[in-house]
Amino acid sequence: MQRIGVFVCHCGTNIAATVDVKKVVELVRFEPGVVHAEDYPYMCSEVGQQKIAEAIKEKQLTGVVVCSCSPRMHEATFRNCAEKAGLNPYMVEVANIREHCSWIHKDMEEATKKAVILARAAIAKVNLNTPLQAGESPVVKRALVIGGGIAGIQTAIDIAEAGYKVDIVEKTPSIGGRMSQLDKTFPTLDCSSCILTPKMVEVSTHPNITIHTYSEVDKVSGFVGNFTVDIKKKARSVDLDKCTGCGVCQQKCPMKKVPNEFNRELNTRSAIYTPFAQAVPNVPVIDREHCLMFKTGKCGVCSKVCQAGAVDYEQQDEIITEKYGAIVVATGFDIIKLDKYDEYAYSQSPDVITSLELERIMNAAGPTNGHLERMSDHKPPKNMVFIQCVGSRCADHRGKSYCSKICCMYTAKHAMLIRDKYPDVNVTVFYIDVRTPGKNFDEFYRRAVEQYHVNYIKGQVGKVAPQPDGSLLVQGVDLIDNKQIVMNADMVVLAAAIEPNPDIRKIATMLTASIDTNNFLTEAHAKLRPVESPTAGIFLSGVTQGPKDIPETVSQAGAAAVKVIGLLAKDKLKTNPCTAKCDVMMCNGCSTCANVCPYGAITYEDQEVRGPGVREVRRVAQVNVALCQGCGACTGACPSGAMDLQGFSNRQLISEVDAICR
Amino acid sequence: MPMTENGEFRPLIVAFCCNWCSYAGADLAGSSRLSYPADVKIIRVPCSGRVNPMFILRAFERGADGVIICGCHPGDCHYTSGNYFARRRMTLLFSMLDYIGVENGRTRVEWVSAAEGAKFSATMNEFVEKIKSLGENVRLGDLRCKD
Amino acid sequence: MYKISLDNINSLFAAIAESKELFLPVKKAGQANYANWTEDCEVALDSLKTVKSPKDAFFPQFETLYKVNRKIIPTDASEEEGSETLVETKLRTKLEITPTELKDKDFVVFGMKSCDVKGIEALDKVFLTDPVDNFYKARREHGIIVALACHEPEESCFCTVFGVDPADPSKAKADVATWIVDGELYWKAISEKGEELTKSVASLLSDAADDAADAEISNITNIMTKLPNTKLSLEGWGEGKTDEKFNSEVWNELYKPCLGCGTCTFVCPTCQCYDIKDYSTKDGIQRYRCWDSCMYSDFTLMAGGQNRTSQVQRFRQRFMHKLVYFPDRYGMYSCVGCGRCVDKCPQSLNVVKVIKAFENEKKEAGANV
Amino acid sequence: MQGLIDRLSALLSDGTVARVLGWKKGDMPYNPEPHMFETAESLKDFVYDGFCGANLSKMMIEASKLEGKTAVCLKPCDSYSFNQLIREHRVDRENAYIIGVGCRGKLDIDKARANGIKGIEEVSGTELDGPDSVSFKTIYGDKEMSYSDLLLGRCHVCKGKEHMIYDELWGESKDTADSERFDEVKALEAMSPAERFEFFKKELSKCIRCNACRNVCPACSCRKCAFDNNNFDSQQKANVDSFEEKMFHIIRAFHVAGRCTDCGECSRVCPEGIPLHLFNRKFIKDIDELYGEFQAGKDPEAQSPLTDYTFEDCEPGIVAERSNG
Repeated sequence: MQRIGVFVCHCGTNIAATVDVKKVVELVRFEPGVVHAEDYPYMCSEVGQQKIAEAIKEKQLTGVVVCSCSPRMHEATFRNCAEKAGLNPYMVEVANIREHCSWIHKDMEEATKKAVILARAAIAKVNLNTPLQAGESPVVKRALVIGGGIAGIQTAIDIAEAGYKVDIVEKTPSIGGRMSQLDKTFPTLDCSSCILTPKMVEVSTHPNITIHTYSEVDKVSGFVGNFTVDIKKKARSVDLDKCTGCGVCQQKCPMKKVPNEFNRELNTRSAIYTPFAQAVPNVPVIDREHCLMFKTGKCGVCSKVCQAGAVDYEQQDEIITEKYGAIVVATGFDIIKLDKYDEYAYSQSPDVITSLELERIMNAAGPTNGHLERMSDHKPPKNMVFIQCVGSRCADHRGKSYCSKICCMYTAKHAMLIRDKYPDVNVTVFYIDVRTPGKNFDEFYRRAVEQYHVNYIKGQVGKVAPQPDGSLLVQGVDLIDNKQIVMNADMVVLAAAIEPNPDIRKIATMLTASIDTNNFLTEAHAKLRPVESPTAGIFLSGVTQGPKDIPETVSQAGAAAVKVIGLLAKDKLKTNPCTAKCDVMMCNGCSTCANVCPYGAITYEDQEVRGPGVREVRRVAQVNVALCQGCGACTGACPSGAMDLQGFSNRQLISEVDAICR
Repeated sequence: MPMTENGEFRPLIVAFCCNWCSYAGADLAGSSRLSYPADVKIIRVPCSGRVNPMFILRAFERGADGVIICGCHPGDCHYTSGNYFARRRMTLLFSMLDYIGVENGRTRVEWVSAAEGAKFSATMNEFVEKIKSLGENVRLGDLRCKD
Repeated sequence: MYKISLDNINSLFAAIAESKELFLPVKKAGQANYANWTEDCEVALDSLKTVKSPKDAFFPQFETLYKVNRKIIPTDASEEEGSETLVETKLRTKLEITPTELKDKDFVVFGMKSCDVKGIEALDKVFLTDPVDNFYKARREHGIIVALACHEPEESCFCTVFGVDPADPSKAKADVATWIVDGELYWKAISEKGEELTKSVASLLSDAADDAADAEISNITNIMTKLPNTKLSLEGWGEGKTDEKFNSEVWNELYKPCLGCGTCTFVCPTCQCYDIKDYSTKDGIQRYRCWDSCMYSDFTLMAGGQNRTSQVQRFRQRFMHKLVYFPDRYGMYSCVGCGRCVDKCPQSLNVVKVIKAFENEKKEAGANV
Repeated sequence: MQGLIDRLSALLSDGTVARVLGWKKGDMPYNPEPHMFETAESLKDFVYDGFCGANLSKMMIEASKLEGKTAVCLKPCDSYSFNQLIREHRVDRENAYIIGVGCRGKLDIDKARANGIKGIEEVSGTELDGPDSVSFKTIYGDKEMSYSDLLLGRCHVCKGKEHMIYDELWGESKDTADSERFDEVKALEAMSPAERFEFFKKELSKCIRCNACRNVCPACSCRKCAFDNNNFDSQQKANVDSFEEKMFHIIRAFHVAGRCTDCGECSRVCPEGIPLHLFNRKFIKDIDELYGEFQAGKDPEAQSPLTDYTFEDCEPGIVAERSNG
């Protein structure tokens, strides 16, 4: 029989306001095994923990139940506390009477009753707990960063600076990401590529950083400290080492009609290309889908003109396998597709563009060499309308429920830049709210309004209709003056919502990292662990976690790096001792469990089994505790119950069921 | 039959929630103060794939009126595939319970992510209503447990 | 001797059931077993053998012995314990033990065959000798056995080998003997309890001569001589044969097909092994006993394991117990030749095959000499 | 049959096998028992006729551990069970010499009894190449029944006459299927939940927990059944409350789901005549419908549906959708 102490936390009034804590203490004292019960306003406080430690020593407790907040919050706290007091940490269980009880129920009697039942279940479980010892696993001192945008670049640099090896995997032919497409940045209006390029150079020349561009993560196995990752290096068709980056091949390439993704398909590029001038590495790739050599077998111009002999049509995709201790996800974002917002005529008129397209138009290296002009007739616009929140803060299923966060500021930036460079262009912005929380942000917005006289109208646009004369008729409302507005525009710019890179689903599945309904990766804790995934060893950098601007992205990238460094600095990690365990006396050797194990942690071997009346060599299951992550899928597959999960054993879970159903 | 003083039927509902998604979803429901009836009692399991059919029948044996299993959405399992196995196991088990004449509304599987506190709460509210409409579980359950 | 037409038999059952529980062969989902009579049940007096023997009436497959409940009750201050805790409690726990009440009402087991009545005799040896089993004793005291002659015995029957007379239930240790002949049930009280029962239903019975029953008796007796297994010899079995039989090689061959299931045990009218277990309920436990089978691998499992660890040992135990140890201890065989195991063993093993196997062994041994 | 005995004799004599697992004549004309023959001489008691219904594949678990090869007689449907046991590493293919014996359906003596046949002294016409009717000589007179009327329920939904695995074949087989495999399950599905509940309650209340169904089942080959060990606190022996029978049979069927070959032994051996195959067949039907047709034991390499999955698998809610129309 265990000697169990029950500690009921008030959590200030968080629990005590709805749960009669004293009554819980009174009633749990009669549960089997309970020799001590007490309550305290804050169990997690130093004093609270002291009480637990004292009781463990004085009452020779063999088990502890803390009735408090979620075990996801403080289980580790109380386990550490118990361990310091000499009790095996796995003899501690938490009954969640806050999130699962006091916070959701109003009736005191009902909540108290439920709290007692939840405590009872935890007590029943502890009665069957056994001390468990955490094992150790080594840490591979190398990190993987998925995504080579500003988030990935910053994280990689910070990790590398601490002395650890980092690999960056970037899907496109060059690192740089979304930021490389931007013209200027708010609120300082400095040139995006001017501040990004030095970072790109730094990352490409850093001795600790290896960059795999035109590559994708193909497979991930393992666990924190010891991931094994297959990286697919797509065939570039150009030898990275031989190419000098002279660019002749691109000039001579006869196939020049390929839509240019980097310029948001506003113009075209050659089939052999580097996405932009500052690309790192400055080595082109052959777009095999459009290359005449690959399509028809007849061309080979680039190969002929390449003096370095770098073009290699025979190159194959290559899979490299590497081990990592930590993985950072920095896959960034894209803007949403606008097919559901056809009232803005995006598909009907080339003069209705997205803000990202405007970035390229405004950029000197863009499709118009930086001249502001309509894409239809290349004439300069006279009247421009910006529409905010296209797909953001959207109540219906067409768009996103969240605020994309960056649009208010970049629209102010665009309006200001246009008014500055082309003072005769009238700029009107339709907005729901203008959100400017950030250093120097509101000042920036006010400059747009006050100094540059951008016409801000609070209200939404209902329709943009292309007119026969090529202009656009914009119909909207002014909510402040409460009137309908109809105006003519030459260009309409849509602030389309941003969404996580569509590849994130596949990546999250590979990493077993959880993802929210909007496809942003979930943090381990929304406030306290915002750069970690709940999956150990997976870290979040940049917009993959939620909408952010550049300074926020860079800060978070640094934070993620710190977490990675903290992990890589350890030589060994404590492993979760809640692993599967096979009772060889009962094991049939049928392999059913091995068939469902996602980690290959179960192997079979012939082993001598001894028991009453039994002494024979049998084929039985063996669990490799270093690989087992404790999911328990095997236990559900095992018919006899030979395979059980420590810490969540069949008997323990059944005793919880019984306690609840009493 | 468990009744409150005003004669309303209060069902007993056992919810198995996976640690990574649904238990966290329930925590979020809690911290967002999205209420659902106290009839629901949650048991934390590492993964929906950990839920053994024995546990479910055990709950019914001991007098549960409804059992719900919550796990990560397909594709999002913390352990890659646990919820896929759970999905097949539970589909077959529920089908069998339906086949022997147990009301099929008494069992349910719902995928709830860590971010779906609202869904967790809504699911539980809905499930409790469903079980209330079905009334007490008399077709399963061991009479001795009434003593 | 009395009689009642089978057309009217339900009124007899109703009359008995008015004051007593009535236990008789009832057909449910195609199988006849003893069960409580209800107006709408399908009585199966014509079934020669119910699947399970009627021993349930006296020794049910499952019975609760007592219940223990833990109650939290108020305590007065003087009794208060645990005052060192921070919370002042005014409650304490108390264990409440409720034994199951012994049978205190008469009941009738109707239609028992002579072999099954003999089976009860074997149970009596176990449960009514010291230490007496009170639950069983109470049931025996209150049970009234109405035995029924075996109209058309079958090839699996071999009760005569054990001295049972299937034709004349008045020779069995029953209370009433009955025969069914040509649509009439003939009725003869053979004990005091039987007389009383007869009195209570006298209005439904009419006087009858003995000749119909006598004819049935000679008819059945004649059929029995034709049945293959009634010629079985028990020579070499019985008291004092432990050494001779225990170490025989025959067991090592015989047991092999045995599945280790409990079918033979649970259909047998004389098997009397049980297990006692606890079932945890709301706030306590129910201690119950249930039939156990010596064929089960967990039979008499103890902390240190079992005393019989292999199926051959378990198999040998069952038959040695019936044919050697029981006679050693109680002076009677613990087999009554009902033939249920002959009918029901999934692997076609049974006590007849065991006895025959040893006969063959003897023959072979004789031939070798 | 003599041909089979001669062949088995030869296998024993030339040392190909160390023993033969077959059936031995019973003391009644209808109750042969599974038997391990060690010598050619002992084969005089070997029998193979319509009453040899027992599936011998499970006995190969123990036989596999013995020195030398064991010749085992497997009917077409038994061969599925054997394959499944190979899949689960419970039998050693190398230690088995499989004689695929022909089968024209196996007989159920209870069918004769239900037809009023009792006091049986002799039965003829049950051999593999016998006539279409079976004759009974009884002390109450001679009776006759057609072979097909005497068939075990399972033979009416015969999986076919092909052996899934064998070393050599003996005798002609016949596909005895004359009804649809899932008809019985469909009939139950068509009932209301209350009717289904009553049906199963009635059937299961007969259960005496003798464990014959479990112990005969080639899929239930656990060393220590979940109901015999204490890991689930489910150690039970008696039919205590109707729930226990439900629990036992549901879990038993669940544990063999995706592994059960539908050999029908559970229903054959149940002393109370409970149609236990209705549980297993329901799982098979569901698996076929929801995850694609799967026949356990057909291919020893095939992944069981319960250890497999696809992203697109149906949700458990489909149960209510299908059932509630």
